[in-house]
Amino acid sequence: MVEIKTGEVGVVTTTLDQALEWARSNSLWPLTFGLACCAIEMMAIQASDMDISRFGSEIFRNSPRQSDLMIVSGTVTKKMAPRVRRIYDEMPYPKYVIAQGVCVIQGGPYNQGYSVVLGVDRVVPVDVYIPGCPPTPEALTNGIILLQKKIRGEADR
Amino acid sequence: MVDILAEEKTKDGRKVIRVAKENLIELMKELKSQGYNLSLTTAVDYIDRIEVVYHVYNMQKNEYIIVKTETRDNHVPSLTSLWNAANWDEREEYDLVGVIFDGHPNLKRLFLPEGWVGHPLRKNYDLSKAQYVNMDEEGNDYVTFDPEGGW
Amino acid sequence: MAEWTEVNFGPQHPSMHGVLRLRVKLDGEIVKEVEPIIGYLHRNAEKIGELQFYCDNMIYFDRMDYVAAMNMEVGYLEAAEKLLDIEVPERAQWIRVMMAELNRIASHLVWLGAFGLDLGMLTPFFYCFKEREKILKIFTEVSGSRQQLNYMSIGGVYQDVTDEALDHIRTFIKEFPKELNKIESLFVKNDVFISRTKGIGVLSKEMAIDYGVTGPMLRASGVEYDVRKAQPYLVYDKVNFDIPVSFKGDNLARFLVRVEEMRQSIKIIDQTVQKLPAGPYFNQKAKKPLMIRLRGQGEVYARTESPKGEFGVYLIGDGSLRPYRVRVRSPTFKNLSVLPALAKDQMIADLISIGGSIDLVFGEVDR
Amino acid sequence: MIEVKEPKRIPLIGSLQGMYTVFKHLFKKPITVQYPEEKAYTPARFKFRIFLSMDDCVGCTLCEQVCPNLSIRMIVVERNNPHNKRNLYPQVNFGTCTVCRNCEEICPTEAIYLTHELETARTRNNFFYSPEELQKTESEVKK
Amino acid sequence: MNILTRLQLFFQITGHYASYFLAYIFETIFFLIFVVIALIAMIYIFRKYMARLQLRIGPNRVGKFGLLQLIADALKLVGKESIIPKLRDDFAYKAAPYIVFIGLVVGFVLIPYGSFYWIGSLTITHSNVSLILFFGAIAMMPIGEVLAGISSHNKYAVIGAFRGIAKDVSFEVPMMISAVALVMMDSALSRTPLNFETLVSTQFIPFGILQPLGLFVFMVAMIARSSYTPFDLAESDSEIVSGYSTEYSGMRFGLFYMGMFGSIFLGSLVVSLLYLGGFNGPYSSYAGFVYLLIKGLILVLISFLIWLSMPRIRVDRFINFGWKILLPISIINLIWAGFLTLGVIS
Repeated sequence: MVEIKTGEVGVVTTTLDQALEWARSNSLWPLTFGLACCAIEMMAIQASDMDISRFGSEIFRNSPRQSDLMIVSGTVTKKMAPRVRRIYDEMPYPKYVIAQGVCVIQGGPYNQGYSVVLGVDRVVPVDVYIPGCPPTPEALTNGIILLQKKIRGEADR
Repeated sequence: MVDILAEEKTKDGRKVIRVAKENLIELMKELKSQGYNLSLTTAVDYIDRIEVVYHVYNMQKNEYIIVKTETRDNHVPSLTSLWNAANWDEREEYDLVGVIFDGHPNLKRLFLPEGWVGHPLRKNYDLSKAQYVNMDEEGNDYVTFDPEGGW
Repeated sequence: MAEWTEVNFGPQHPSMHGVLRLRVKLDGEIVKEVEPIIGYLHRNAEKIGELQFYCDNMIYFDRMDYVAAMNMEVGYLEAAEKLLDIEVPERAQWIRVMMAELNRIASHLVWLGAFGLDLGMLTPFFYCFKEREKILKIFTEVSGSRQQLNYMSIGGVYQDVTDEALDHIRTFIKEFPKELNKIESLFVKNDVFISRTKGIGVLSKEMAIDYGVTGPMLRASGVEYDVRKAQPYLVYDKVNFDIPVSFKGDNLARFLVRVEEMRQSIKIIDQTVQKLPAGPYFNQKAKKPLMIRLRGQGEVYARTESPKGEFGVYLIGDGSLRPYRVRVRSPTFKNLSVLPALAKDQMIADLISIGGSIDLVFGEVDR
Repeated sequence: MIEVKEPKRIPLIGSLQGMYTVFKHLFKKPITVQYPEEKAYTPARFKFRIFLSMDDCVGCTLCEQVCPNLSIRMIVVERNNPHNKRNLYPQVNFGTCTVCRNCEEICPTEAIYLTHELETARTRNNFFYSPEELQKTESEVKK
Repeated sequence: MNILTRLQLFFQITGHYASYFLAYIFETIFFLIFVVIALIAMIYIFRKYMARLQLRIGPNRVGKFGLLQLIADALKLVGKESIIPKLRDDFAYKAAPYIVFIGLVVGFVLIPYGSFYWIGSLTITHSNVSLILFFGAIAMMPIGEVLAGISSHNKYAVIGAFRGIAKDVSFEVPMMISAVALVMMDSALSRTPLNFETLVSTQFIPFGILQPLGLFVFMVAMIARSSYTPFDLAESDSEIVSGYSTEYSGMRFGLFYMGMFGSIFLGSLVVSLLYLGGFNGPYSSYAGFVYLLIKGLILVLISFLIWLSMPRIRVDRFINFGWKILLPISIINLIWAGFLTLGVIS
C-alpha cells in the first residue's frame, strides 16, 4: 500500500520536476553584470540583431536577488573575484553561471600576469563555458541554448 | 633659471629636459607659468635607479616636451600642488612601480588591493609567486600567499 | 559627518559601465562626497606588454578600450612603428584612418545607447546597437573579427579592404546620417532629457585643463583641441573636417559634441573612400616570419585621438625583441578623476547622468 | 571649428514627436535573425576556430613562438610525414585562444588556419585540441 | 441583471442561501481568473509590443508565439528560492508584497465593467461611494512599496522608499482635485455622483473633452501611480538598483512585478471610465465591456509607448512638477468644471 502511494507521489514529483525544469530553462533572467569586453557582446545579444528575448531571457534584472543566470562576461581580476563570489551567493537557487570568453575560462590572454584569476570556475561553479575572445553573439546564444538543454537534462551534466 | 642637467632629443624629435629631483618642482612651476600642463607621469625601473618621466604639453604653442628626473631612494616630490592631473597618475605609479611621491595628499594603492606585496612593474618582481585576494565582512580586501585563502 | 549615509555603488551596478565602484556619502538624495575606487579590471597589460613581442602586444591594446579597438591599434602602432623604424605604405594609412573613424562612430553609438539606459530610456539603445551592428559587419568583412580585431599590424594592415566592404561602407555612410538624426531627435527633443542634462555637471575650462581632461569632454568645455588637428598623424592633415566645440561644459554639451563628432567622422570616411590610393597595403620589412624579429631601441611617445580623448603610448625599447617599458596614457582614466569634483553636491540621479556622460570604459581606465 | 548648439524644440510637442518616432517602428519589419534556425550572413573572412592540416605542417614552431598567450604548444605525434622530421605538431588550448590569427599569418606553409566554426561551447573546462582533433570539425570532435 | 444574479439563478436548486453562497464564491473565482489573465496578457502584450518597437521579435520559443512564456516565468518564480534578509523587519517585509497585490485586486473589484452580451452587467460591487472606495484601495499600494523599502534593510531600498513617499505626496493631491472636478460636474446630473457607474453613464459627452486639463493631470497621476518611466522614481533601475524591491526574490518579487503591470491596466481602465466614456457607446448594453476593454488597451499601449521613449525624471523636479504645475492646473480645471456645472444647471 505504502509502496504504491510513494510510487504515485514519485510520478507526480517527476512531472512537477519536469515542468519546473521546462519553466527554468525557458525563463533564464540574466543579471546585469558586465565586466569587460564580453559585456558589450552580452549587450549585443540583447539588441535587435540577436534577440535573446526569444528564449525568454528578456529581462536583465539589476538585483542579483531576482536573477537566475550570471553571465560572467569578461576578465575576473583577483580584486574582483570576492565580489563575484558575493554576487553569486546573493542569487537565489536555482542559479546558473555561464563563463563567457577565454579570460573567464582559463585566464585567456592575461594568463601570464599577476592580477587575473585563471578561470572563474575557481571562484564560482560554472555550467557552460563559451570560448572566444569575445564570443560572437551567435556563439553566446549557442551557449545559452546548451545551458537550456543542460537544465532540461538533454545535454550531459 | 632652474639648473638643467641636460637637454636632448628623443627618437621622434621631442625635447627632453633632465633635471635633478630637488629642482623638479621649481622647473615645473616655471613651465606651468608658461602655460604647460601635465599630461602623463611615468616611472621606469632601471634596476639601479628609477626614472620618472613627465610629459608636459602646451595647447597654445602646440608643443610637447619631456621632463626626466631620476631617483635612487624611490623618493620624488609630488606635483599634486601644481596640477590635479598628477593625483591619480602618481598613485598609479606608486602602486605599480613603487615610487614614493613626497607631499602627495592620499598616496594609497590605486589598482591593486591594499596589502599587496611588491610593486609589479619593478623588473625584479617575481611573477611566479602568486598572491591571492579575499574580502572580509566589511568589504575590505586582504592579500594572502595561501591559494586556499582567496582567489 | 555622522549623519551622512555611506552607500556603495558598484562594482556590480547597472549604470557603472563595468566595474567602477563609487563610495558615495549621501545626505538624503544629495551626494556629499564621491570616492571612485577603481582597479577591478586591472589586467596588467603594461606588465604583460614587457613580456611580448612587438607584434603580439597588439591584442592587449585591442582589449584596452574594447569598444574602440581600431583606435587603440592606431595609437599603439603610431608608437611602435616609430620605435622600430618601419614605414607605412600610403594605402595602409588611408585604410587605418577609415577604420579608426568607423570605430569612433561605433564607440560613440555604444555610449549613446548606454547613456540612454542610464537615464531610463530603453528604446534608443536598440537603434544605436542596430547601427553599430552594421559597422561590426564591415569590420568582420575586412578583418575577420567583430570587436577585438587585431586588424592592423606593424607595417600596414593585415588584410586589404575588399571592394565589397567598400560598397558596404558607402551604403553605410549614405544611410547613417538619417538614422543619427532620428536617434538624436529622440534625445534632444525630449523635455525630460533636456532637464536631466542641461546645466548638470558643468565642467569649467580651467578645471578641465587642470585635471588633464581630454577628448569630447574637453571640447564640450570650450577648448578647441584635437590631436588630429593639433598634431596630425596618419593622413589626418589631408582630410577636411571640423572640430565640434561647445562652451557650456554640461552634460548636454558633451552629448551634442559627441553626436556632432559622429557626423564629422562620416565626413572623413567619405573622403577616405574617395581618395583611397592604390598600392601595397603592407610593408614587406615586417611581413611573415620577420614580424617576431623586430628590435626597437630608444623611446617614443605617440599621441592619437581616441573616441574618449587623447590616447598616448610611451614605449621604451632596449634593443631586444620585447619592449622595456610600455606605458599608456588613457583618456578615460583622466576623465574619470574629475568625477568627484563634478558630482559634489548634486543629486544621485545627476551622479548617474554625469558618470554616463564621461563615457567610461574600464578596460582602459584600469588597463 | 563649429560650435554645437542646443537644437530648437517646442516643450511637450517635442516629446510627443519622439514618441511618434518610436511608434513608427511598430510597422517596420523586425531585423532579428532567428539564430539556431537561420544563420546570419557571415563574411568569408570571419574566423573563429583553429584548424590544422597535418600533412602540410613542417613543425617549425613559429606558431608557438608568436602566440601571445601561450595557447599553442608543440607536441610529438608519431606520424609519417616527410616534411616534418621532428614530428612536432601544434596542440591548441582553445580555452585561452584570443583568435588573433597571428599563427595563421606567420605559418610558412599555411598548415594552420582558422575557419568560421563558432559553436564551441562546452559544459566542461577542457578545451585542449590535439593535432588530430584540430583536423576535425566541431561536431566530430564532440563525439 | 448582473453576473451575480445569473449565477444565483443557476444555483437556485440548492436553495436560497446556498445559491447565494455558491454564487458569491464562483463570482470571486471568475473574477480572480480574470485578473490573473489580464495581468499575464498585460505582460505578454508589453513584451511583444516593446520588441516590435525595438525591431525585435520578442518571446517566440515557448509555445506558439511565445504564449506560454509568462506561464514559464510564473512557474519559475514559484519554484525559486525566496531569500529573506537577516536584518529585516519581519512582518512588514512579508506583508508588503501582499499589501500591493491586495490593493490592486480591490481596485479591480471596485470598478464597473459594463455589460456584455446576454450575461448583463459584469460589475461586481455596487456601492454608492465606489469612487471613494477605489481611491482608498489604490492608496494601499504605495504603502506596501514603502513598507517593502523600509523593512528590507538595504540602503538602496530605503532610498527607493523615500522617493516613493515623495512621489506619492506630490501627485495624490492634484489627482484628487481633478477627481473632485468630475464629481462636481456629475453632481449636477445625478443624485449619486460618487458612484462609478452613474459617473460613467452620465457622460453623454466624455469628460475628457470637457476637461482636457483634468484628463492630463489624471493621466500623469496614473502613470506615477503605476511607477514606470518617466516617473519610476521608487524603482529607478539604473540609479538605485531595483529600489524598494531590491531584496525581494522569488514569488514575492513576482507579486511586485505583477502589481506594476496590473496598476498600469487598472489606471488605463479608470482613465477610460472617468474621462473617455468607459463602456458608453452604441449598443452599450450588449457590448459595453468591449468598449471599455478597447479604450483601456489603447491607453495601455500609449502608456507603454511613454515608458519606452521617455527618460526618468529627477525626483526634485517631479516634486516641483507636482506642486507647481499639476496642482495649479488641477485647480484651474476645478474652476473650469465649476463654470461648466453652472452652465448645465442653468
